[in-house]
Order: sequence, then C-alpha cells, then structure tokens
Amino acid sequence: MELLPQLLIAGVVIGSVYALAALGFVLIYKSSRVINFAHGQIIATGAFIAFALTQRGVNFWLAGLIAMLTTFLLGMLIERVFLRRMVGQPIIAVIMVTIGLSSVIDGLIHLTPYGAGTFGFERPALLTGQGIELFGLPLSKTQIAGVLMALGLLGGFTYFFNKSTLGITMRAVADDQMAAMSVGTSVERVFALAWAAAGLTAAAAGVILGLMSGLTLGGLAGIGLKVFPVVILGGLDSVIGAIVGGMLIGILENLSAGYLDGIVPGGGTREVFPFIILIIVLLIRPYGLFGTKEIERV
Amino acid sequence: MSQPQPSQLEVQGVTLTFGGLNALTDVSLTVPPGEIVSIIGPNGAGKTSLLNCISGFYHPTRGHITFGGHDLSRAAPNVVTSYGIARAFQNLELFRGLSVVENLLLARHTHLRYSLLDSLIFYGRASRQEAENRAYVERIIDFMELEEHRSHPVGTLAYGIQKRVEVARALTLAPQLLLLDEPMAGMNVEEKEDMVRFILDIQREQGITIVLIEHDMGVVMDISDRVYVLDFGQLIAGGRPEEVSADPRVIEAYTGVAEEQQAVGA
Amino acid sequence: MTLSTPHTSNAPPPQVAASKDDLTVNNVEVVYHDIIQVLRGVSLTVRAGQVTSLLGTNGAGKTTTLRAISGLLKPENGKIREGTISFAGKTLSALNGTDVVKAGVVQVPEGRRVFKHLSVEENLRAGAILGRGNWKEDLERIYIYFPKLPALRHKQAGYTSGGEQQMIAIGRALMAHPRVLLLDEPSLGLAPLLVAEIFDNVRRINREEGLSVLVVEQNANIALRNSDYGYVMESGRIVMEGLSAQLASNPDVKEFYLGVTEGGVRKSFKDVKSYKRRKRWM
Amino acid sequence: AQKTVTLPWSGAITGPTSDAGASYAAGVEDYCKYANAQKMLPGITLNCVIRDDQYNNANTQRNFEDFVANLNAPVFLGYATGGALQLKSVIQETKIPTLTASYHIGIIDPPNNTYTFLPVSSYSENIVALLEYVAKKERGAKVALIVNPSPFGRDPVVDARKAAERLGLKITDVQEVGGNNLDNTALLKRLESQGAKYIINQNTAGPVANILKDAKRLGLLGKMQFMGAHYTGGEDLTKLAGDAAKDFIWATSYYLYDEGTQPGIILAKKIGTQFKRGADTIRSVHYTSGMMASAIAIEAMKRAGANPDAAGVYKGLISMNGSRAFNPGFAVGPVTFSAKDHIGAESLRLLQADATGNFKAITGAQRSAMFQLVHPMK
Amino acid sequence: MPASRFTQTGNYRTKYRQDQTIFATYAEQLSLIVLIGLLLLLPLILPKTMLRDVNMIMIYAVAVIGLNITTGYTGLINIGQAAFMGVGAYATALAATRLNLPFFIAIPMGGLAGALVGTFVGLPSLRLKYLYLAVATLAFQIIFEWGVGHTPLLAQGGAISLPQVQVFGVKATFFNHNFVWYYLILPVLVVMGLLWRNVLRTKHGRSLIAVRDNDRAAAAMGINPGTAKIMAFMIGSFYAGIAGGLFAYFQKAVVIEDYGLHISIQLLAMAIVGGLGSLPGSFLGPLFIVALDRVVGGTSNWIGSQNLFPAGVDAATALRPLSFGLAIVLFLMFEPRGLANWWRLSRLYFKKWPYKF
Ligand SMILES: Nc1ncnc2c1ncn2[C@@H]1O[C@H](COP(=O)(O)OP(=O)(O)OP(=O)(O)O)[C@@H](O)[C@H]1O
Ligand SMILES: Nc1ncnc2c1ncn2[C@@H]1O[C@H](COP(=O)(O)OP(=O)(O)OP(=O)(O)O)[C@@H](O)[C@H]1O
Ligand SMILES: [Mg+2]
Ligand SMILES: [Mg+2]
Repeated sequence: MELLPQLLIAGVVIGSVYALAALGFVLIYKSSRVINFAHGQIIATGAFIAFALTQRGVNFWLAGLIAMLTTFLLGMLIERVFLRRMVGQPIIAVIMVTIGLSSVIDGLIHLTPYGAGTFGFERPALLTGQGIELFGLPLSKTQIAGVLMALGLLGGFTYFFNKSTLGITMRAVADDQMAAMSVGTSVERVFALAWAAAGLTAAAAGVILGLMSGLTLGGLAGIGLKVFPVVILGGLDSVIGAIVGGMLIGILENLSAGYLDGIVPGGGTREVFPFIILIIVLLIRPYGLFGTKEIERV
Repeated sequence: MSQPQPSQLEVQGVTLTFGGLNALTDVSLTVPPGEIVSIIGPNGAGKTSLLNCISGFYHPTRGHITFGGHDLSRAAPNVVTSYGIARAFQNLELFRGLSVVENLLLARHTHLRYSLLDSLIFYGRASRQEAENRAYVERIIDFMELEEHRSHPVGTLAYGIQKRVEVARALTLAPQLLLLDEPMAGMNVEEKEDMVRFILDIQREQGITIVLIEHDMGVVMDISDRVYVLDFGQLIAGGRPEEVSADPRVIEAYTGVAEEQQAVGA
Repeated sequence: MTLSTPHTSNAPPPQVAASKDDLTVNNVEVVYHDIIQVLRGVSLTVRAGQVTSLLGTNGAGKTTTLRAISGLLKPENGKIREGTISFAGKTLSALNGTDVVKAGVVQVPEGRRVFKHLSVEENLRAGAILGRGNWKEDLERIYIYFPKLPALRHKQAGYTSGGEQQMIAIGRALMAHPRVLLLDEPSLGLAPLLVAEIFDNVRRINREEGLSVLVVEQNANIALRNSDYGYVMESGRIVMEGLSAQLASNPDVKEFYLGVTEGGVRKSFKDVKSYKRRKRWM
Repeated sequence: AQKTVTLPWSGAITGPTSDAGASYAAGVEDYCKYANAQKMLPGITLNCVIRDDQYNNANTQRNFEDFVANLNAPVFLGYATGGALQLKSVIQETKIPTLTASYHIGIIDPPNNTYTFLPVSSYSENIVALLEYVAKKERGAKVALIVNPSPFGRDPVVDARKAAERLGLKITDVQEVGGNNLDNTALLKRLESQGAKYIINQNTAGPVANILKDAKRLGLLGKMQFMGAHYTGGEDLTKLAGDAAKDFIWATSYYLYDEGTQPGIILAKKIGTQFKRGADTIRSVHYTSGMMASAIAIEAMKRAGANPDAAGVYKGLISMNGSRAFNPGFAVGPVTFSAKDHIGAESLRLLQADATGNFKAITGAQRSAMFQLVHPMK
Repeated sequence: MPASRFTQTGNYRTKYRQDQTIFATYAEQLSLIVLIGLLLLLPLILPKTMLRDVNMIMIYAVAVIGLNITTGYTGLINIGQAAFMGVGAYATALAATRLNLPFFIAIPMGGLAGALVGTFVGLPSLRLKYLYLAVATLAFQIIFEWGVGHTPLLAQGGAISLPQVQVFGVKATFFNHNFVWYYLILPVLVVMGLLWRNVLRTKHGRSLIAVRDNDRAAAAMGINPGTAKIMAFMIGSFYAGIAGGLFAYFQKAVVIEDYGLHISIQLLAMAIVGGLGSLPGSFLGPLFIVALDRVVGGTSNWIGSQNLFPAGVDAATALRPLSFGLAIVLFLMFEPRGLANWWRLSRLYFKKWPYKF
C-alpha cells in the first residue's frame, strides 16, 4: 500500500498551492465581505510580472519580490478605483464588479505578450536539483517551498488577525463598518490593505504555481475557480480554513484521481469531485470547517 | 374580521437551550383571548426568545405551545402565521425597499387563494382577489393613520413611522393574536401615546389578543390586563400589573425602584 | 426661571465660563443625498467636563447632529452644507471620521452596534486602533467601570444581552481615549435597571475623568436627571435649551417628554386621546 | 473582367485555443493573398475573409451564414471541433464543401458527411498509428490513453480500443485530463501501478507538458514512453515542457519548420516573410496547416474553372486522386480526395524529440493499415 | 379629465382594479401595439445576418427573464443559468431526436426539464444564504458540464443535430431559418414576458420580492421562504429551459460549449446591464451585450488586420474581454439600475411630453 501515502503527500503539495491561492481570497472576504472573482487574474498578473522580469535578466527572487510588491499596489488600486464605490451596494453587484474586473484584467494581460501561449520560469539555483523523497514519492524543491510558504503565511496571518489590533480591526470592519468608523478606523484604509495583502499572496501563489506547472493565462486564472471548494470547505473568512481546506481539497482530489478515476468511465473525476464535496459541505455545514457562523436573531 | 371562537395561547413548560445556555427554563403561561398581556424582564431574560418560540422562529427544546388546538412548538413561522398569530419585530424587519402599501399587501399572502396558474394568466380569480385586497389594505392604512406615507419606500421613513408600519403590517394579517416586541422602543412620550392608542384600539375594536414586550413600565402598568416577568429565562412573577410591580423580586431584578418613584418630581 | 426663549437661544449657557475645550456646533445645516435637508441651523455647546443632553422627537435630527460632529455623515450620503463645528481649536466639520476621533471626539452609535462576531475583549481592542496609550492598561480601566465585562471577555459579543452590548459599545469608545463622548440613545431597548446602571457609569466616568459627554435620549427622564445642561430639538432645529433641572420643570417638556400633566402627576397611557395639544414652541 | 470569389475562414483568433488559431488564420490568409498575387486563379480575385469566432459555435454559425448567404462563398474553412460538428447538417443542406482545422473523425463520419473533408489524417488515425508502433516494439504492451475532456479528446478512444484489441495491446486506462491539471502525481502513480508503459495523449500541448514535467519529477520518464496526436507535440510542447519533452513521440502529417528543404516549408517561409509575419508564427506548425487548408480550397476552385461555385469546388476536391492528386508540399503525402475518401493527406510520420526538444522523424511517411480496418470509411 | 384619453399625463383612477393595469396610460398601450406591429415587420427590413443576432437576443432575453426571476426578484444569485439552458436544450434534443416529437412539444419539454432540474438544484437554497448559494450554483454549472461530457446518451458534449422544423407548411431551410425562427421566437418571448408580468402583480410575485428583501419577515407574513425560493428556481429555470430548447433548434444542434460557465456569466452581465429585477431590462441587457459583442468583433477584426501593435501584443484578443468587463464594471459603478433606468427616464419624459419637469 504505497499508493495511499503517496497520494496523500501529493495532495498536500498541490493543496498548499490551493491554500495560497485561497488565502488572498479569504483576506478580502474577511474584511470586506466581498467575493473576489478576479483573484485568479491577480494571481496570473503576479506570475507574469515575475516572469517578465526574469526574462529581462532580473534575479528570480528579486523578480518575485517585485511582483509581490506590484500586486500589493495593484490590489490597493483595484480597491480604490472600483470597489470603494461599491460600498453599500447589493452583494450581487459587488460580485459582478469582480467578475467584470476579471474580464478587464484578462484583456489587459492580452495586451502583453503573455496573453496567449505557455511559458516557464528559469528555475533559480536554490530550487534546482534533487528534492527529498517521502514514501518513495520524490518531491521537488519547488513543491517543498510551496508547502513551507503556505504554512508560513498561515502562521503569520493567523497571528495577525487574532493578536494584533490592526488584525482585529480588520475583522471588526467586516462586521460593522459604521461602528468601526466610529472609533476612528479608516475603513477605506482597511479595505485597501486587505486587497493589497491579497494581491501580495496572489503573486506568491502565482509564482509557485508557475514554477510547478508553467505559466498560462488560462491555467493561472483558472485557479480562481478552484479556490471556491477550498474556501467553502475551510470557511470563507478563516485563514486556517484556507490552508486546511486547500490541503483537504488537494488530498481529496488526489484520492479521487487515484481511486475513483479507475471506476468512473473516462475518469477525470478530480475536475468535478471538489465541487461535489463543496455541495455536500454546504448542505451539512454551510459556514465550512472554520468559518464564522452568521449570527442571526430576530 | 370576526373571530368565531377566540383561542387561548398556552405555553407549557417551555425550555429553550442554545449550546450550553438556557435562554428559557420551564416557562408556563397563559394568554386569555381578548386581553393585553405584557412580558417584561431584564435584557437577555428571554422575552424575545419566548416570542420566537411562539411564532415559530425557534423551536423549544422541551415543552409545548398551543394555540386554538394547534401545536406551535414545531411549526414553521409561516405556518404559525396561518393559525392567526401575527408579530411585529423588536428590530424592524420590514421590506425596506418596498412602499408601505406593498408591505401591507404582502401581509395578505395567506388570505389570497389562487394558484400560480391564476397568477400567470391574471384573469378572473387573481385579478378579483387582488382588487378586494387593495381595499382591505387601504382600510388598515386609514386605521393606522399612515395615509401620507402610503407610497413611500419604508426604508426612508423615520424610525417611529417604521415601527408603526411594522404594527400595521402585522394587523393586516388579520390575526387573532398579535405579538408586539418593544413597539415603543426609541420613542418619546408623545409618540408612545400614539402607539398606545393604536394598541388599545386594536384590542378594543377588533377584539385581537395582544402580547406586548415593553421596557417602559409606565405603558406596561397602564394598559396590561396581565403581566409576566422573566429573569434569566425563568418566570419569576405573573399577575395583575399592581401585584407584579410591587413584587420585590421584580423590583430587584428589573425596575430597581418601585414604579411610583420613577416619575420626575424634582 | 432662566429658560431662554425659543429661536433666540444663542446666548451662552449661564452656568460655567466658556472653555477652549468646549465643543461648539454653530449654525449647522445638514442635507442627505443633496436634497433632504435635516438640520436647519443647529447650534449647541457641549461644555468641557459636563454632561449635555439632547432630546427630541423621532426624526428630529438628533442622530444626524451627532453624525455631523463625528464625521460619520459621509457613509450615509449626508453632508454639512452650512455652519461649523469646532473643538479644542480644531474645526471638526472639515475633518473626516478618523481625524475627528484623533481630535478626541468619539461617538457611540445608535442601537448598540457591537462587532457581533468578535469576542467582547476583541471588541474593546478594536477601539484602540489609533494606538493611544497602552491598550492593556486601558482594558483594565474599562473593566473597572464595567465589572460585568471581564467575565464575558471571550464570549462572542453578538450573544450578549442588550445592556452588556451597550457597555461594550461605550467601553470600546473609551478605548480611543476620547475627550468628548457622543452617546446616541444608550437606553434604547434597555431594561430600567440597566438604563440606570449605564447612566450611573457615564456619570462616574464623566466625574472621574473629566470626560465631556453629549447624550442623545428619548428617555428624557433619565437624561435630564443625569446631565447638567440640555437641548430640545424638533424638525431639525433647537427649540429649547437650559439647565437640565430647569428643562425638567418646563411644562411642555413635562407633557411631551416626561409624560407628566401640568398638575405634576404622571398621566396614564390608558387615557390618551387622539386629540393633540399644540406645542407652545411651534 | 476580374470575378471576385470569397475564400472564407472562421476560427478562434481570440479566445480559447487562439494561440493555435491565430497562426492558423495567418496561414490561411497569407496563402490566399499569395494566390492572388500569383494570379493562381485566372480571371478570379479571391476575397480572403478571415473572421474571428472566439471558439464560440454561435459565432461560427453566424459567420457561416454570412459567408454562404451573403458572400456566396463556394467553400468553407472552419476551425473547431464543436463548431464543425454543429454545422454538419447545414453543410449537408447547403452543399458547401468544408475543411476544418479539427481532424476529428466524426466530422467526416455519417450522417451529413457528403461535403465535409479533413485536410490530413484524423486524430484517430494518429493514435492508431502510435498503437501500431507500440505493438511492433513490444507485443502485449500495456497502454494508457489520456484524452482531453471534450469531443475533440474523446473521439479517438473507440477506435483506439478496437485497434489495441486487434494488435494484442492492453489498454489499462482511459483518463480525461483538461487544461487545468496542476498536478498529475495521482494519475501517473496510478498508471504506474497498473504497469502501463506507453501513454498516448490526445490533447493540447499544455496539459501534456504538465504531465511530462510531473513524470520527470517522479522519475517515470525512463519507465514510460509518452506519445501523442497532432495537437500534442511540436514547438508548443518543447516550449512548455522543456527537457521533460525528451523522447516524446508525436504523430503528425505535417512537415516541420526545421525541415527547410521541403518545398512546402520553403514556400511557407517565403510567404511568411513576404507578409511580414513574426518568426514565432512562421515556425508554428499551425501556420503551415492553415496554408494547407487554404491551398486545398484554392486548388479545388482552380479545378472548378472559371466559375467556381460550391458544386464545382466539390467536384474539384473529389477529383484530387490518382494522377490528379494535389501535393502542395506542406504535409508528408499528397492530398487525395474522392467521393468516398474525405481525408486529404493520409500519410503521417512519427517523430521523436531529442534532448533539445527538436522533433526528428523516426518513421517514414506512412498510412496506418490498422486504422482502415477499425474505422472503415463509409 | 384631459380632453382625450390618449393625452392624459397621469392616472385618474377611481378603482383599485384599475391600478392593476400593466400600462399606465392609453398612449402607452397604443405605443406597445405599434411596437409589436413594428417587430412583426422587422425581418423584412433587417439585413439577414442581423436577423440572426435579433433571434439570439430574443432567446437570451427569455433566459435573462428567468435569471431575473431567481436573481433579480428573489435575490438568489445564480451562476449556473447557462447550465439550466443546457438542460432544456438537451431535453429538447432528446425529445426531438429520440422521441421524434415536433418542436412545439419538444421545446416545452425542455422548459419542463429545466424546471425539474432547477427545482432540484434550488433545494440547497432552503438552507443556504447569500454567497453560499451562488457558489452552489457555480458548482452545479461545473458538475453539469462534466456530467454531459461523461454521458454517451448526450454525445458526451458533441453535437446532437436537431431536425428542421416545418411550420404551416413552410419548411425551415438554411436560407429562411432565421426568418422562420424569428416568428417562432418572438411570440414565445412576448408570451413569456407577459406571463411574468402577470405573476409580478400577484401574491406569487410579491412573495419572491419579499424573500429577497427580508426572508424572516416574509415567513412572518405567512410566506414559506423555502417554497418561494424553490418556486423562483423552478420558474427561473423553466424560462432557461425554454430558452435552451429554442437555442437548440436555432443553432440546429446542441453542443456543450453553448452552455458553459462563460455563458452563465454573460447572462448575468445581461441581467445587470439591463437592470436587475426589471422586465424591460431583461430585453435591453441582451440587446446591449450582443450589440457590444458585434461592434467589438468588428473592431477587433479590423485591429487584427492592421498590425497596429508590436508582434506578440494581441490587441484584437484583448478588446473583447476588456470591453465586456468594462461594460459590466462601468454600469455597476455609474448606473447600477441598468439600462432599465434609462428606459424608465425616457418613458417618463415622453409621458410628460411636451412638458419638461
Ligand atoms: N440564536 C441565538 N443563539 C444563541 N443565543 C441566543 C440566540 N437568540 C437568543 N440567544 C440568547 O438567549 C438569551 C435571551 O435573549 P432574548 O433576545 O430572548 O432576550 P430579551 O429578553 O428579548 O432581551 P432584550 O430586552 O434585550 O430584547 C440571550 O442570552 C441571548 O444571547
Ligand atoms: N441616510 C439617510 N438618508 C436619508 N435621510 C435620512 C438618512 N438618515 C436620516 N435621515 C432622515 O433624517 C431625519 C432625521 O434623522 P435622525 O436619524 O437624525 O433622527 P433622530 O432624531 O436621531 O431620530 P430617532 O429618535 O428616530 O433616532 C429623518 O427624517 C430621517 O428620515
Ligand atoms: Mg428582545
Ligand atoms: Mg437617532
């Protein structure tokens, strides 16, 4: 029975990429209750910025850093220009703005040479060469880096939201903007910050994803959809949920690819399995494993 | 709006638990037809929870609630409504985007008896009943003196008016029993007087039984036929207003001072 | 009786000398959505170290007045069209909400808007966002004023009772180190005992810390008993002002706000007629 | 007086698969313009109409209607599998000969297949040819199929199963893998545990590259031989998979850019430079494929004479056989059509990638004998 | 009373029943009749390919009315409307090809199939609120696409061709296809629109709006919010199913790509641009988005042919998502009530014409 542990490990690895992608999504939802359908496109933007820089001879790590900074600013900009006007509008309107934005960013990426085609990072020295082997499953250094990064960010953001005043305030804003303003919180700054932080983690996710499976606009942006099962499972507003949800979905996907695909004619169950899980979770525990339960009293 | 045989509301041994917390513990009380019965008690005592149990928003963990032969303890809110129980909420639960008239029309839902098919063709039954309904709703608007606001979106009305719409809407349901949760919160004396007048008229002219939750002891003492006091989910007193207000447990848990001392004499 | 007459009430209140820490609202007009005028030239003063109360009917514009002071009009699509508000040498009417808090004026919003999903302690900490002072010490200070709260520290605020929520909301505002506290209907929906407790606490904080307070109330009874000076507002105008004790003995205030007949006895709600007496100030 | 005849193409210049579609469109357009410049059709000026349909069938239909009803086009050059399948009944009704960039065998299978043609051998034939290769190398080998989750990907499966049975090969698994396959560990591990040694892909280059990279990481490249049909290989794959593409075996009917001595490639380079196409476009096999489709259509018009209408073009097409076969040199064999034969250049080669990712032919131009047995043309 | 009932500028009603009329004034009724007359003549004056676009607009309008029923009026965000269309399309295709039923039965069967599946998919709405339901419909969309791909009966997403129809002895051929279908789709759209307009003035319509505004209060009014939500899904996906059936015939074949996620999003965009929860918006939205698509298509073809941009920069491809996205975003930011609001304002203007106030 070597297959099972291998599937689990591989699930954790890919799951950490999902987790990273989901993290930014959660950051935005957590403070502003906005579901961001453009997150995949921001991930793509981050990845392509890093790639474009390495193409021009910039050191890989520096390029990644600049990309993260750029998407940090991009996140702020998006909030400033588009989302700020939408405060107080119905949820569907806000959702549609992000859907519209995803389309706009798609278009903008098509204005660069990276809109069509596939590209690959030149792997930096640190990430080349032999990784480690677990239960006979070789893991590349990139994959290990992805897992570590996901766990690191998990720790950091969990601490931030539970212990720091700013983190607590960001959650407070999600609860009641007016009340938050009454104690001097700049709600606008909080939103901008959330979007910026989301942008930052998006670039990280994009670069890791690019290292693992190449850069295509469709592939990178497509992860924006994969994120939904993850965040629903983990809880839309939970950092730890994003990580655990990501890993779980990764694992479940792999188990379905490992075992179900052999049974279902045509296979390909991993494409749909997460969404079936999603519906089941929604029915049993609508706020996910770690999500906050909506307090509703009449 | 004639009630053939008025029903009595019976709450028997109701306990309601949230996780570890007992919001209500073994509460039993009776609301005789045609009376105004007030429920008072400190914040968090379980008054709204009790109302929620009656109106089907919560289901008691133990105990029974019956009204005119119907068991309410497991019924959904819309089912409870169909038994002739209407409710006005503590925190306004209006259809904010709709006008006053539309809000009231919605309250006629259960009184309209036509199918989706009738709706689709809108000829005959649906059309006729809708016209009758409008007439009914306009009568309520007159009664509650809401004429000048009738076509304004409810969300833009002043708080006090919204409270009145809330009561009007419950009244439009043509209930036998009307549950009012702090209908006078946030009003000054003058506005409270208006609301009291409506409540008394509803009771006297239409014979509707009223359960009232209110923190203003003046109002409660003046208009109730019977008062129940909840504290920490338990019924600590019940009876005629004078008896209750003199009860030392009530003074300790709720009013803090005897009622007469409250007025400003200074 | 030194009650100033309506419409000519710009004479300074007589009891204490003006101080630079007075909060003054001068002839302020506010409109919502650029068209709905709500305040029509409101002027009032919150004397340093005093509790000032603001009474008025529903929709008179009391909340709007507080929002105008605290810079919270913008999210409601309202704006100050005319007039100024100043405090400690700063013109508040030119500042946004955050800067008003920085200037030392903090509002406790109407209806106990606690952060439902945050714990009680996190609610309080969220009040310390501007980082005045040491939040740990401040927490202890607030727990002294509201001794019920420490036991609830880790409870989700959404599940606490109304009175507790009001305490949390006030405590949260205190965490921002205000010099002027604006309270919007703290008694709303609270049981009499809790109302008394809240006002006792407000009074105590006012005395011990010299905090100025402007409290908007429907419960004129308790507000006038716990304040030094009072204003009455109707349809966006201040129609009456005076020392609280004096206001309490004004016949109109008695009838419309305190529910007491001219003879001095509380009239029964049961005897209300739909006939309405015209208010003298209208 | 010059007569104007429309040569129309509708395909994905934008939208999904547009990386292939844009080059293909360029090929179609450039060859058409080139034909005008060369006065290939005496007395006729071609109206080269290139329309973007964004890989959207409704747009394809709209374009088709416009071409046929308004522009009187005697022929239709299409692109996507879905669009082509959807149009079949209309094509049958309007009798407009049609060539698409999709080599899905269903396009020319009955019903409604009188006027549909494939320029080169089908995906199914690609895959059967690969199976034949496997059978020759290792009797009774275990083979797995990985296909795109779409009609494009799934169609060859039936023929592949039949062929494998006759060839004595064992198909251990058929898996669908789409464009968002970020991690193929589970898939590959399962295939490994089944003992599959040959993995045949019917897909686009992106997913295949991801599989190859994962296989490399898992150390499976030596143990498994990866292979694929027309749209899996070539420059696209090398660009994506890098050194993981090494040893990949690819079945295609086209000549490659590097085979500079082939007349078709020489022509493509010449035309590409003439119309100032980018180097990447000219290198792309899709550019060559586009030219091929264009060339076949124009040749058929030529054969239709002074007045090329749909019927004439159809006759022109089905006249391309025997001594009258058409050989523009883009593909490894001549284009032959007849009333029964709707596949143009049936011949194909298998090519294998070397360490630098260059594909080198490992077989000569050939037809798959087995394919004719498992999928007899009706 | 004004001199003529056609020039009246307001309403002078004396009975509540008069308040129920759909069109406020006789002038409005008249203008509607004129409009329908014009619509009947439209195919005679429109260029052929445009007629096709008009047909598409009308089919999408049916689907968008349905989307408005679930999302606009009931507030249940639905990111899977195209999948419901797909259900209708496949059901219609099966009815037409396997059961050999004529189109006037096959298409309603598509509607019923849509309603059936919609009811089923709507079940989670009993428990789910807000965004969670949106995500569930998204999941349905994805599961639907995957499911079709794995169902041989549905040609695994490949084409199922539909037979040509014959109406009153006229056979729809390639050359009169759009023409014939125009006269089939238009009445369906008008009837579907009127039916919904009727529902809106009754308790059923109101109960949906009530649930959207405040489902707890709705329950207190005796409305079963669960039933109302399921009903919304049922009716909404019935409309989608009808639209899908029409689309199947109109496209002559059913392929899965026509019912993908991007179409769902396009339908949402149409509903938003038209104005959520507005019947006129359900027509204007599809009109706008399809027209935008045509204009952009033309422009991007032109850009593509001009070599205006450096190699590798694909401006032509960029244009479409850019314009589509911007249209959505700009509408939401500057005209959240959509084109329906412009429609309303212009109606108001003409109602009061020649007076301006
Ligand atoms: N949905 C719920 N989940 C958990 N606890 C609840 C819920 N609803 C009510 N409670 C708890 O039940 C207790 C009683 O609350 P309830 O609202 O009935 O009080 P109340 O007497 O109406 O108070 P008030 O006068 O402030 O309205 C409170 O402690 C409250 O926190
Ligand atoms: N955001 C808003 N938009 C439009 N009008 C508003 C808004 N907020 C308040 N108003 C209107 O302004 C007027 C005054 O409202 P305000 O809330 O200031 O009254 P208030 O004196 O605090 O009343 P209450 O005792 O009910 O709280 C009311 O008529 C109200 O309808
Ligand atoms: Mg209550
Ligand atoms: Mg107020």
